[in-house]
Amino acid sequence: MKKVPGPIHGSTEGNNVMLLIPCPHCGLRDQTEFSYCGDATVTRPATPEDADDAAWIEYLYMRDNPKGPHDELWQHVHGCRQLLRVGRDVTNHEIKAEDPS
Amino acid sequence: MSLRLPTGGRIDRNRTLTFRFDGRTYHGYHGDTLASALLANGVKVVGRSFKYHRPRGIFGAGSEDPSALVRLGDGARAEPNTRATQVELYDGLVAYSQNNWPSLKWDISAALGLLSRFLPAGFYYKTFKWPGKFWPYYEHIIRHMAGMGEAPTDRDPDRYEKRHAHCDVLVIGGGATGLSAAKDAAAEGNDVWLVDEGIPEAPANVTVMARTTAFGKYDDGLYGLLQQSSSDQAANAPRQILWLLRAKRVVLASGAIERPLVFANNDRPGIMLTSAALRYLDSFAVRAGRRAVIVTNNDSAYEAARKLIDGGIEVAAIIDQRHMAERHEIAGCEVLNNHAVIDTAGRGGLRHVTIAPLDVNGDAVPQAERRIDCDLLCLSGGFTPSVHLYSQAGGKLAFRDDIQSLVPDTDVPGLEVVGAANGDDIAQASAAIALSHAPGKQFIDLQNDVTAADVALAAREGYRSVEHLKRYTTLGMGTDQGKTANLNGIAVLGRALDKPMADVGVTTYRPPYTPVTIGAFAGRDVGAFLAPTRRTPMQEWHEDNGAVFVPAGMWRRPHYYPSPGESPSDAVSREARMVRQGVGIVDVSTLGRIDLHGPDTAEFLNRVYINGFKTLAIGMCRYGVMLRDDGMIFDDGTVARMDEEHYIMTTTTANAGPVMAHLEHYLQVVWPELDVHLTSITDQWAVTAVAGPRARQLLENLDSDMEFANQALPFMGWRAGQIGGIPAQVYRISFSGELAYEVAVPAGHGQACWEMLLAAGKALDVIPYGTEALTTLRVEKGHFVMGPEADGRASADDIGLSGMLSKRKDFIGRRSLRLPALAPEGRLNLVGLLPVDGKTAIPPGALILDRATAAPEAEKAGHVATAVFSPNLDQPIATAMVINGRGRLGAQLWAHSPLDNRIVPVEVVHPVFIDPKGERLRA
Amino acid sequence: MSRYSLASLVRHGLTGHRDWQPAWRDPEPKASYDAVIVGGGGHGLASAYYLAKNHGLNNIAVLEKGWLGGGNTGRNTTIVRSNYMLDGNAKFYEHGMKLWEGLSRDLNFNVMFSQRGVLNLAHSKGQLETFRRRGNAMRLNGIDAELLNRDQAAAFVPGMDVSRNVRFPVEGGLLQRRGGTARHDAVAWGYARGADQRGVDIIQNCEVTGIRRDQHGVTGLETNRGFIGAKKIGLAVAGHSTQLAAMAGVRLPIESHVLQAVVSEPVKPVLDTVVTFGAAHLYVSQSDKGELVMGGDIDGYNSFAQRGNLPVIEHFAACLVALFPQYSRLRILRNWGGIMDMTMDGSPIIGTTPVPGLFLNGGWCYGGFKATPASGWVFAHTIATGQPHALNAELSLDRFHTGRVLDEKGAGPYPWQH
Amino acid sequence: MPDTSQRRSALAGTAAGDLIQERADLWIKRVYGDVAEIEPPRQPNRATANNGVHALWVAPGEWLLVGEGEEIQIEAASSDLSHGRTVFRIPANAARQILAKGCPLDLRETEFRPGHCAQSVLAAVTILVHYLDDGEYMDIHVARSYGRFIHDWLKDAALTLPE
Repeated sequence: MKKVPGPIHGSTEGNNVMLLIPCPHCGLRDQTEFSYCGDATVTRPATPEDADDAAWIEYLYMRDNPKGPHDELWQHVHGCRQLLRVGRDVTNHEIKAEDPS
Repeated sequence: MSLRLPTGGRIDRNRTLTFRFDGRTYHGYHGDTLASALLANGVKVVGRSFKYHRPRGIFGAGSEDPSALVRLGDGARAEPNTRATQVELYDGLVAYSQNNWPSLKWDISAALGLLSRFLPAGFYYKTFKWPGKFWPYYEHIIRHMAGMGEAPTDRDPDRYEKRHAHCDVLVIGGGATGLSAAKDAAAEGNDVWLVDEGIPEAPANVTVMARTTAFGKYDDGLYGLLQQSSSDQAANAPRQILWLLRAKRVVLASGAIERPLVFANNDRPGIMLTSAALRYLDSFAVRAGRRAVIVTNNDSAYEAARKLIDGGIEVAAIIDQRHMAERHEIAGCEVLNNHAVIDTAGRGGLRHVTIAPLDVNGDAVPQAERRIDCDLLCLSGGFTPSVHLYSQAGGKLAFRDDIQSLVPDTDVPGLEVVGAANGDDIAQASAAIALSHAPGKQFIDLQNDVTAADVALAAREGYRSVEHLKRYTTLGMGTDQGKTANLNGIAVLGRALDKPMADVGVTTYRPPYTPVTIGAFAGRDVGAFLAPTRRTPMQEWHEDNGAVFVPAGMWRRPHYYPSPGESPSDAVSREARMVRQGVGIVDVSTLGRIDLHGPDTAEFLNRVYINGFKTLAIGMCRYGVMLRDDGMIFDDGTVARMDEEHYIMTTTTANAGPVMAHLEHYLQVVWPELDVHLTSITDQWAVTAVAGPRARQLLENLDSDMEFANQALPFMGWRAGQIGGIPAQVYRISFSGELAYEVAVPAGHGQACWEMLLAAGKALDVIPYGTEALTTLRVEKGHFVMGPEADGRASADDIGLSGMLSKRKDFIGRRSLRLPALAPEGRLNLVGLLPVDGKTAIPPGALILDRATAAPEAEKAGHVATAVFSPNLDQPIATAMVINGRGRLGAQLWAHSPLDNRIVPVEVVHPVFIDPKGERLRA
Repeated sequence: MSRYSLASLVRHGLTGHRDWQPAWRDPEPKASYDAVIVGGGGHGLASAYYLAKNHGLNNIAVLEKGWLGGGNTGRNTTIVRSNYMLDGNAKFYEHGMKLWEGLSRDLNFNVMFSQRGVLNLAHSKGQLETFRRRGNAMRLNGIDAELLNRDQAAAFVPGMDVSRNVRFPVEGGLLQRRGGTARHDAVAWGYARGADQRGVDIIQNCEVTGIRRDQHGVTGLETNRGFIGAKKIGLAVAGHSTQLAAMAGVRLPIESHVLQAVVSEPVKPVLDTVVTFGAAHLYVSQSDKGELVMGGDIDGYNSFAQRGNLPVIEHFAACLVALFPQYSRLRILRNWGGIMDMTMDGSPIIGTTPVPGLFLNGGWCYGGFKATPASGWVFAHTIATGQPHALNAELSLDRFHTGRVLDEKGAGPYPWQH
Repeated sequence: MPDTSQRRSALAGTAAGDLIQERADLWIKRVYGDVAEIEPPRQPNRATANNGVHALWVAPGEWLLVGEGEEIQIEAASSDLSHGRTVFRIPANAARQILAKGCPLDLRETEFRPGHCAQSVLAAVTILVHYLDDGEYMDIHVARSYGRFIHDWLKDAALTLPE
């Protein structure tokens, strides 16, 4: 027989609320106020003309697509219209608040 | 109402209600459910089963009931597959049984039962394959046999609403455990919500949501709740409300659902869960039968038996499947250990059960079987915690052998599972028994008619994962989502595979917990509210003046303005001709407009467009084209320099939003060092284009302080002033290729300005024109637009804009131009097409081949982008994207439109049909 | 192994169905195989089937981390169509359509392929013209297509609201009559049974944890059931292609996104075709069991969670009620999510990789289920010969290195917009 | 000649409701950078009022100035939006109930108080909600082209009030 679990005590720290998207300006807001803008780790070559084809293709098309924590950009389109970097675990959609910098 | 007790229950005996079921009239009380009222009236059979059309009755008392599905209501308010156990009775209620013809009692399809030995689980995968062309006929029959109720055929007349809400603590389940959790949380000063499918007690300082199901747990602490209206709510009240509740903390006190036991013919009307029989007694003062037998595998049956007896139901026997040293004693009731029910009998209602002792292997001893007369058989197979929402929230389950159930095993932040839902205070139970040699069908899933034999067959054939079992047999896939079936399915599969239940696995719990009305999900996003509609400042004028509209994103733009008796094509031709010959005005307020402020604006524009913007002077405009970084054209428009650090950009109508987001992305993420502020000012301005050789004359007729002569306002210049007392900006830009101006005024003056323009042009025969004439004019002029020509796969060079590509600066997308795929050879070029005979219309959307027949060796040369009739050239013309098109000017090709059997020989020509030197627009 | 037929069904019926054999064996993995397919979904099983059937390979295995068909094969909305515009896609999907048309008989397993038509509705003149171009391209590729006007669309889909005074009036649509639906699970089971009969080892509960390679190419796979040698490895794990390819050091132009699907309660037949709402993305059909099956756009952000969010479902419902106001009182019974390999151009990838012996079948976006037979067919060819089939030549991974992408929608390298 | 002395409302020609009033007389300006003439709120989701001019935080370093009567002149760069918006004034209690039917903001009195403002979405349209200092009304701003749609939507949502 497997263990008989006792009562489960969820955190009372408001963890669920932390799963809303934290706009560094406007606060925790519903996902419907935002639009997704892709992988935040993708960096556009500073001087594209100096990038070779491989580097440019890497920027345009290749993605890490990690299964786990994912650094991504969201835009608060129905709010302050700022783009924000969000750390989100794509296996369960949990969001870690980001520094507004 | 002989089955109704004279007292008791939570019903209002002063309010008698009349209702009809299958055409017969019955009475019940306020506070009844349809199920309790039917039981009180002695109605046992309420429907026919999905596959074998067996008579089915009321089995449960709430959302767990698998079989008491009826159609509620008539006509537009008909509601199929409604669980009678969850319908609050109201006066005038009308309900019908389902899945039978011609009647519930005499159902022809019940004859399928005779064939059932040839229709095991998944039989359709093994047959109906040959001959292939017969499959549609077989399938037609299968489809008509399947389905449950009938969908309504009329528009739903009711209103649904959605509400957003927020709270500190959400308690799901209004039983004793939930109530106490709610009271505690409220005492701590929290904003507490308590939801229950029924009507729970209402503690102080708690928002109580009765008739409400928490059906789903979504991201971000979002819970979906479905609230049913009560039967005596106001007429304009929504039928259902879908609450989108964000809770900081959730207490799941959803209780546990009783399990049936598995034996032959365990589906007859009169067989029900013990908890349901008790519920009918307690809440509705209804005896579910007169003489009951209880069959059990746990101790909860004995307390239940006492309650049934107290309620006036004779309990003939308790059949306990367990092998126990000592027997419980209940006065007036035979108690048998180590016995099982092995069969039941009774058409249209239970008459007796057959029981037998079990041998050491757990098999029945047939020689010792005997009958017990009864009209009610109560099943007491243990309790299954309702862990759906916990599981949806990502909680993992563990199997607990003592109660033969899955219980929460891991922490889910913010979610606490309490009471029976957590497996607490549930009587120990043994597994469900399916007797291997029983003659009749032993049902596991009463709704989908899945039997123990089906489960064994699936296991035998290799469908051994629980997910395979579910999909192969359809176990648990009915509208009850297998609330009473799933655990027994696992038990029987475990037995077939000789595996402990804990190792069999579990299927995923998916939302919704109980079915949720599609209308409730749609809420008020119906009719005109399906999507927003945008209106220009002149919309009312267009409506009042007979415009025919065409959707353009969220806008509805005037397509053309037909004169009385005029055909659409005649109207368009007239409008396009009048613009070239005289003057016309068109509402272009839908174009995106963005204010750009800041010291780095010129530099920013220079990086955004393919052409240079640093030399743009104050008072002038410039046309620009933007690429995506993959080198494809993204948008085009004009930019006007208003001041040292102030510019106004226009975008296409469709791309106004995406362009704004694109600019914001580059400013904030890629070039944060640039100091530029963006504001959408689309809505601030009403813009009218005035085009045609008489455009200047028209403007000069206005009461204005501006000068419009060529020197005062040259091509691509702009000026600010006033028109008739309205502040205005006039831009000399042209989309039609004619002398043209765009007149912009603050939106609140848009209609006034439009009317002034019409008045000023009256003597010049000015006309309003729509987007179709606009298209005709721009095709005549060889202008591309986003969509037909620049379809997201076209480069600047493809469109013939390579001359605009600045060589002196970098810009978005430039690097991609060096990729092999963007080398000019073999790409589609924008060209014009003329029909070789000068008159045959070029089919829109045609493909272009290099020969008249679509032979396999024919080379595909491209496609027609936009085809119009040019009233000014008096012949059909088109733009097209043709492979190496600029090198094929003068060549003959064929436009093929197999959709309408047309093949038109066409000549490839330069795309500018009118005024290639641009003299008209500079005039 | 007995064949499935009406006769065998009756015969077994008379003996209580006690003698049916398992549809596939449950073998222990061998030490090595000539080729190993990773992924026991429709694509992987079909690839194994055609490797055995068309190319005579039988020392091959399919490794499945969970249960057969448990990924997108069992999660899609079962629609089959070949209404693609660009040649690189159209010819490939049309080859698949032809395979579908004979699949039940080829597999001796009824996959319930039902050509009840796929109708894409248009709500504006511009949209109709876009459909014209697609329809003409289809016809010139030998694919059936018809352009319906409003009245014809109304006649084809009785009960659909084609009135003028609605937010998005129906103007017409593009119909592919040969399109339709199939029973998704049966496709996996049928291919599994067919492959097993031809000697393929189908190994469930076998998770790949690493891909071993030497200087010449791949040598085998690390799994939770030990090392399995393989001369050739084919990945058919859409949803997780990035993760598997990364084990061999290959980076892909793919993001994983969640696509939701919804079914209603079963009702008697009301909808006899597949309809897509053109003003927003919704497709709906009715299964043989009676459920309305709906899907639409992806949720729009990277996800491996196999579940989606409420706004998308609300949107599906609103679109459905717009098209069929009478379905408003029906109820949604279940909803779930599948993980899509969304490529940067919206088209799939089937072909070789930079690693010798490693082949990739992925990037299916919305197109995976319908492609199952064609995908297996050409992937088997590619693995067996080391070269792509003519039908998947344009679906190479290499196209992203030249920029020669196959962007059906013209949306650019933004997978969530495809 | 048409009347050019007055701004034409986006709601012209539609029936006005009692509960939902349009504020057609406001001037609105989006300003960037330091606004010396007025002390704008530094905190997001806040509005200040000085001499009848409200300054609403809308983005980092950007504010919306909203006033009645004479427009104040400012040095900083700005974009005039007076004609670009439709503004509805609704009694706060009704606004809370109506907005809950389509807007995800937490507008509970404990969370959203007089002097607060927030940008969000209502029926797929961007809105700005401003809880006026007096505590009696909320102003709801939408882009003018959506004015009629949102007006219809709000009126429809108000049909089932009070509850």
